[in-house]
Amino acid sequence: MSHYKATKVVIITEKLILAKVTKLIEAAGATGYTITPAGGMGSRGVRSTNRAAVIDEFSNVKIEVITGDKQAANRIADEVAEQFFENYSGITYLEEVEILRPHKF
Amino acid sequence: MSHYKATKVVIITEKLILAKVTKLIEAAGATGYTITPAGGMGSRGVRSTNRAAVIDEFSNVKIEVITGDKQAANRIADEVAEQFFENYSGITYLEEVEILRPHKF
Amino acid sequence: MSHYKATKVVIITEKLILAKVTKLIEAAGATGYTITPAGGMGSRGVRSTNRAAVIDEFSNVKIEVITGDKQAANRIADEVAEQFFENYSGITYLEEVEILRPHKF
Amino acid sequence: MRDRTQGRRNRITMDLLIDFLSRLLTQFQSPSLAFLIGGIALAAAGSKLQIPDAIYKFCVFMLLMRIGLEGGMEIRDANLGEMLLPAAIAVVLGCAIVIVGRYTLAALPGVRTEDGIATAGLFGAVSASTLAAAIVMLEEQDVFYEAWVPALYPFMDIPALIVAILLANIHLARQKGGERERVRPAAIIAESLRGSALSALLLGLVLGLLTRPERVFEGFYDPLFRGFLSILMLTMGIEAWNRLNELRRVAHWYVVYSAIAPLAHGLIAFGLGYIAHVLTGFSPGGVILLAVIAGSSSDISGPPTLRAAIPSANPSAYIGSSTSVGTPVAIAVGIPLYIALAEAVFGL
Amino acid sequence: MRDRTQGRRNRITMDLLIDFLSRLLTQFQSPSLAFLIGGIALAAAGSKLQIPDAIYKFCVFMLLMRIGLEGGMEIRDANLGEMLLPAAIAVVLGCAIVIVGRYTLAALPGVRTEDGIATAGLFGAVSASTLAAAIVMLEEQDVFYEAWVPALYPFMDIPALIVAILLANIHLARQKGGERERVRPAAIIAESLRGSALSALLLGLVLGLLTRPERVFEGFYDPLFRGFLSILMLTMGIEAWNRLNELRRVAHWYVVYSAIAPLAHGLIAFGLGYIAHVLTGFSPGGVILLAVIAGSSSDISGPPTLRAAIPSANPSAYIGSSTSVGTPVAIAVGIPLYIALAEAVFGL
Amino acid sequence: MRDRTQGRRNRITMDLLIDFLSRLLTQFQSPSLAFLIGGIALAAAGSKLQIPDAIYKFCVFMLLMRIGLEGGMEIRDANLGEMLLPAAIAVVLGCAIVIVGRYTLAALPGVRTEDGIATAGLFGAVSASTLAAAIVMLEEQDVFYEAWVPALYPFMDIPALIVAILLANIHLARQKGGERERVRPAAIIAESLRGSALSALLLGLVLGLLTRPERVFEGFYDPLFRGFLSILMLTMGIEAWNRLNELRRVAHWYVVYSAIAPLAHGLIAFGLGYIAHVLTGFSPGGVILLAVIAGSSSDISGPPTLRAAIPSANPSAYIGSSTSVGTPVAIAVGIPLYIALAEAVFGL
Ligand SMILES: Nc1ncnc2c1ncn2[C@@H]1O[C@H](COP(=O)(O)O)[C@@H](O)[C@H]1O
Ligand SMILES: Nc1ncnc2c1ncn2[C@@H]1O[C@H](COP(=O)(O)O)[C@@H](O)[C@H]1O
Ligand SMILES: Nc1ncnc2c1ncn2[C@@H]1O[C@H](COP(=O)(O)O)[C@@H](O)[C@H]1O
Ligand code: NA
Ligand code: NA
Ligand code: NA
Repeated sequence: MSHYKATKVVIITEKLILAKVTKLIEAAGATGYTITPAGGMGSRGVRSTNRAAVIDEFSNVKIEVITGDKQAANRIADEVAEQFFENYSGITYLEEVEILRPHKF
Repeated sequence: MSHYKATKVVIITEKLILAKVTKLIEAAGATGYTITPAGGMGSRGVRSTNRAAVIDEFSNVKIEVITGDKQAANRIADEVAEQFFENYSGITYLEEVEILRPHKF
Repeated sequence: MSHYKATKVVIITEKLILAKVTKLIEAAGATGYTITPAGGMGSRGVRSTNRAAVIDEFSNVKIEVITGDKQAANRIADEVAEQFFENYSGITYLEEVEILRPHKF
Repeated sequence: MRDRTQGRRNRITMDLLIDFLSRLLTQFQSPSLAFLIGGIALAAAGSKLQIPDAIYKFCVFMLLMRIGLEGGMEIRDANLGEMLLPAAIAVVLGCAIVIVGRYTLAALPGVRTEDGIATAGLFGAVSASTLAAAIVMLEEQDVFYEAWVPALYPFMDIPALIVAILLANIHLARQKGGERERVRPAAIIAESLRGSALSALLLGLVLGLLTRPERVFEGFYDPLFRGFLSILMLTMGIEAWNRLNELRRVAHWYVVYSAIAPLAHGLIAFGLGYIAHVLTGFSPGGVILLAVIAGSSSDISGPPTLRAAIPSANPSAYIGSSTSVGTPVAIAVGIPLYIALAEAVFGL
Repeated sequence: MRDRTQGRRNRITMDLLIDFLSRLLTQFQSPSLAFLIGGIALAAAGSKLQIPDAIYKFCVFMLLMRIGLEGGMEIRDANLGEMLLPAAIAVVLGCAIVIVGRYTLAALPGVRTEDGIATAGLFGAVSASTLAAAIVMLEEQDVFYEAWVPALYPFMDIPALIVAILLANIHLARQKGGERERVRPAAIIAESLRGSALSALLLGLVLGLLTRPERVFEGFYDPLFRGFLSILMLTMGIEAWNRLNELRRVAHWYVVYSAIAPLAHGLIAFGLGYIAHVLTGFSPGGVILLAVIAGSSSDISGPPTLRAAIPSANPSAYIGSSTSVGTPVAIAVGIPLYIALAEAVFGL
Repeated sequence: MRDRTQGRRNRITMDLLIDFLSRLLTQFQSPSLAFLIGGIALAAAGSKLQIPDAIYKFCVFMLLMRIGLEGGMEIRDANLGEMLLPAAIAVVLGCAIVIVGRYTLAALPGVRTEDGIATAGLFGAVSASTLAAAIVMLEEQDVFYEAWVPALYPFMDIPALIVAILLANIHLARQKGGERERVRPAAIIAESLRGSALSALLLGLVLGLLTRPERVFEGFYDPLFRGFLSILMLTMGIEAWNRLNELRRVAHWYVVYSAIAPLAHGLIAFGLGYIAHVLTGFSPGGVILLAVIAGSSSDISGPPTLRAAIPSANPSAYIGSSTSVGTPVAIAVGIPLYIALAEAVFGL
């Protein structure tokens, strides 16, 4: 199979705003996304997984979106940062990936 | 330490076929793989983590394989897609990474 | 927004030494890190997630550190490998990423 | 003269019906049903209440271990010869439900044959949660049943899954015009028994049979049974609602089938059980449980087995059918129906 | 003459005080408090003991379902007219606590107004774990209260959150000089009721009211109540300590407010409850629970609601205040205080 | 004449042996053993049944909290002077087992010295699940033991781990020819006490001693003890099998050591306990528990401690030995053996 370049947008942020972020992603035209539970440390302190999350919504999630459209990728990253990262903790970055079936993304 | 180029194959698919996929990976000569739990959205709908997974085997896993052999990486990605993604939901893609100890991979 | 190159260090190792590894990361000047639970297979055998982890500390974690300073990234990867991977199971590798707000990393 | 007889008959039928309906109505006060419906209502209202995955799995384990332990302890001095006929009925029913279901579904518009086969397979197989709910409702009303009846579960579950996989392979082979894949029933049986549900049930049976778990049974598994069932019912209710939108993507006929099939299967099983009652003295409680087992559709262990064995079948179709419609109907309508029927027929 | 009267009065006051203090002291033997303090001590000592997340969530579910079920079952033949005055007091208190708290906090040095509003919001809202602890302590001492009292919870919780969000929007609009965002109370109410805590409580209420869950209540939810509460108290203690260092990043005045506010709110509620006692015969146990509800600060459902609705407020400030200081004070000092007070006032 | 005495002696020995064996046999009906063996069998058969991690952790917490609470409540009016001699025996045994084990293992072919030291360390340390299983079996047979006996746990566990780490450092220093790293026993003691197992036990002890947890103990921790133990036994059985293949990678001598050592340690401890019985009236039940503690090998908290402190030791060797062979032998053979022995010796 021949391979194609695509972009992966990674967003690590509070679980609390997961629904809003995925809505933004879908609106940007992405065909899908993958979510993994995450903890971490950043400018806003430590977020743990695992132990009794008395306030569950404050732990992190990592959201990954793969898209063949570099513009869309940039847009997602920019918009998420703009809309959410003033008030919620989070980071976003982009990676280059190679995909097999371009019609899927 | 000097660093070497290697390839990471990422496979996101149903937990149900995890054993089959890892067998394929081992058969391709990879020295290891890493698995993380995942949820997501794609062409076959939403797969959640966390909430009572009445049918546990249908949630997603993310499998990452690092190998110094680009051919093997391509082979793994192609074979997984061919063998499984007609009937099971899943995606696969490749990334370039830099490793430290080439003998490990 | 304009984007900047940065480096992501990925460390996959035993949960048991998580605290030591994050200390090393902070000492290297990184501004944060992200942790995800992981299982896997490598030269030291299979590590499972999920099922009753009678000895919890032996399951894996994946630690990701993004930094704009390539030197620091190399240092983290090298030091983790040197200090821990003789006796503990683990791998480390680097990826290139594109970030939006360079002051954050 | 004929008219009067007719009239009297009508009146008797009428009385029976009213009696039956009033019995049916009281059945609906059971908290098991209430928790199931509560779960559906919560999910429908968009509630964020979730039962953690570990707790759900623990509930299933507790219920099956408890059913198994009790069965094992009481089987010790049971006459297992009595089990033969009901077990045979279970096997036959499991196979027949799948075969009839396969052709019924395939004949409906908009149903792909593979999807129909897999759906029929789940309705032939058995739901542990439905069985547990029935056991609690029988105990609430002190209805006796032979201790080995819950052990009929695998006798219907496994044959149904095997037949479904077999039918799927025949169909796919015909479609591709090639040779059909070998189905190895032994492998499917082993795989089924290794599933978490049947493993727990069988472990309980063996421990109950061979060891003396009376104290841990009476102090732990038995008293917590009812409570964990309520939590399981809640979870099944939430799940039923959440899976509903999968059904929206497939033909409406699945909904029709899933609403009718559980009751049809249950009533047929009731009839066969009645015959066993007449022939071998199978208890009324046993007849009810046999109907429940037949009327239930697998929601825990069946789906992954079929997904692995019939990969081309669309899981949205069969899981949606079983979890969102089949199970609620089997629990909320089926169980009260069979109990009320038994009250009318056997005069419990 | 005046001196003697004065002296006698002093002596009586003295006696009452000693009596009160000794009653207060015996309250501290309650295992609920002990588990809370044990959790704090363990976390402070760096213990790795953790209650798994699934178990913690299950504890909360069990407690609220149990409280709801009992309320529902007993409300069946309650005179709900009696509930009107206490419910009105709850609403008023919920709003007043937030408004007073907002201006008090905003007046303190180093407190950003948004952060103060959110903090006052949590102290106006209600903590399910504190309520459960109080219920167990009342039962331990056989203090009667009307079955609907725990159902006052949402009557104070929801108005408090709405007022906090409203005040925040007014403040932010004024700051930006622009128009203020519309607050839709209906949406906030719906959102609150959908939260996992209120969902469980309401589901329990409805099931208790409409079905017959007596057996599952008496065999499962009720006997396990006390035990799961002990585990929840342990978790809250661990959490209180772990959140303490968030408080280190914000002004010290939060600690002062969080230590005083629960008792002030509780005592005011006690007074209002006393008036209801005189006017409508509100029970002494009800007065205590009203005080507990008012004195508690939300630690499960309030924080995410405020984080979503007042994103610019710093969660370290309000969560630290509520979880690390407010809840321990409300449980360890507040509950014993109100019980001892009721003993003195009502002569329980 | 000599022959007849000899014959009579033989006959008496024979009688005792038969008596002993028949007692041993009845011990095997205990459900605790059955669940352990059931877990091994399930895992060996490839069953997918798994106890969720959160439930497993909760079981461990419940058991240790229950053991601690009971100990704490009964210690209140115990004569702790009596504890001195058994505690001293525990410390000495913990150290001696590790030292003897280290040289025994290092002398076996194919065993790396570090690995041998770590293995001996685990066998010197204590298994909470084994202890809990023994407590249930003693209660089943109404065998009395002093309430403080379970509190001997840390007196054997901690010294054993310290000695193992010490021996490892001496060995590694010698190997590298350099200076040996300082071992700080205080740090290791603190680290051990902070582990989740000992934390729960100690918290229970303190709460039992200082507060009045009778009701939560009798209504929750105590009645659920037996049930949660059965689930823990199942988990340990599954784990034992799953870890077996780690043993395949290391020398076979580990298996031999792990099968013999638990019984040898248990019998020596039984002997020392017997001396304490004669000297200070240490109860027969206490002697049994002391033997169980000595015969058990750590499977929860010991491994991470050693992995962190002796990083160069191969965990496959020591965890495989302890979890896959040591614990099953200690529970399935050891406990019945010591009880039967006590019946023979003390005529229980
Ligand atoms: N330099 C970094 N490398 C990797 N992850 C980071 C980094 N900085 C922040 N994060 C992740 O992003 C989350 C939010 O960051 P912050 O908004 O800075 O608190 C943290 O909890 C981490 O999971
Ligand atoms: N564009 C995408 N970006 C990231 N992950 C995706 C994307 N599409 C699909 N996935 C992941 O792959 C899984 C299967 O995809 P599908 O087969 O399209 O349903 C989804 O559940 C997602 O976890
Ligand atoms: N080739 C590989 N690709 C991806 N992950 C790996 C690979 N090798 C090792 N790992 C991960 O690193 C962990 C430790 O590896 P090891 O030290 O080789 O046992 C494994 O459990 C895997 O999670
Ligand atoms: Na069926
Ligand atoms: Na309040
Ligand atoms: Na030992």
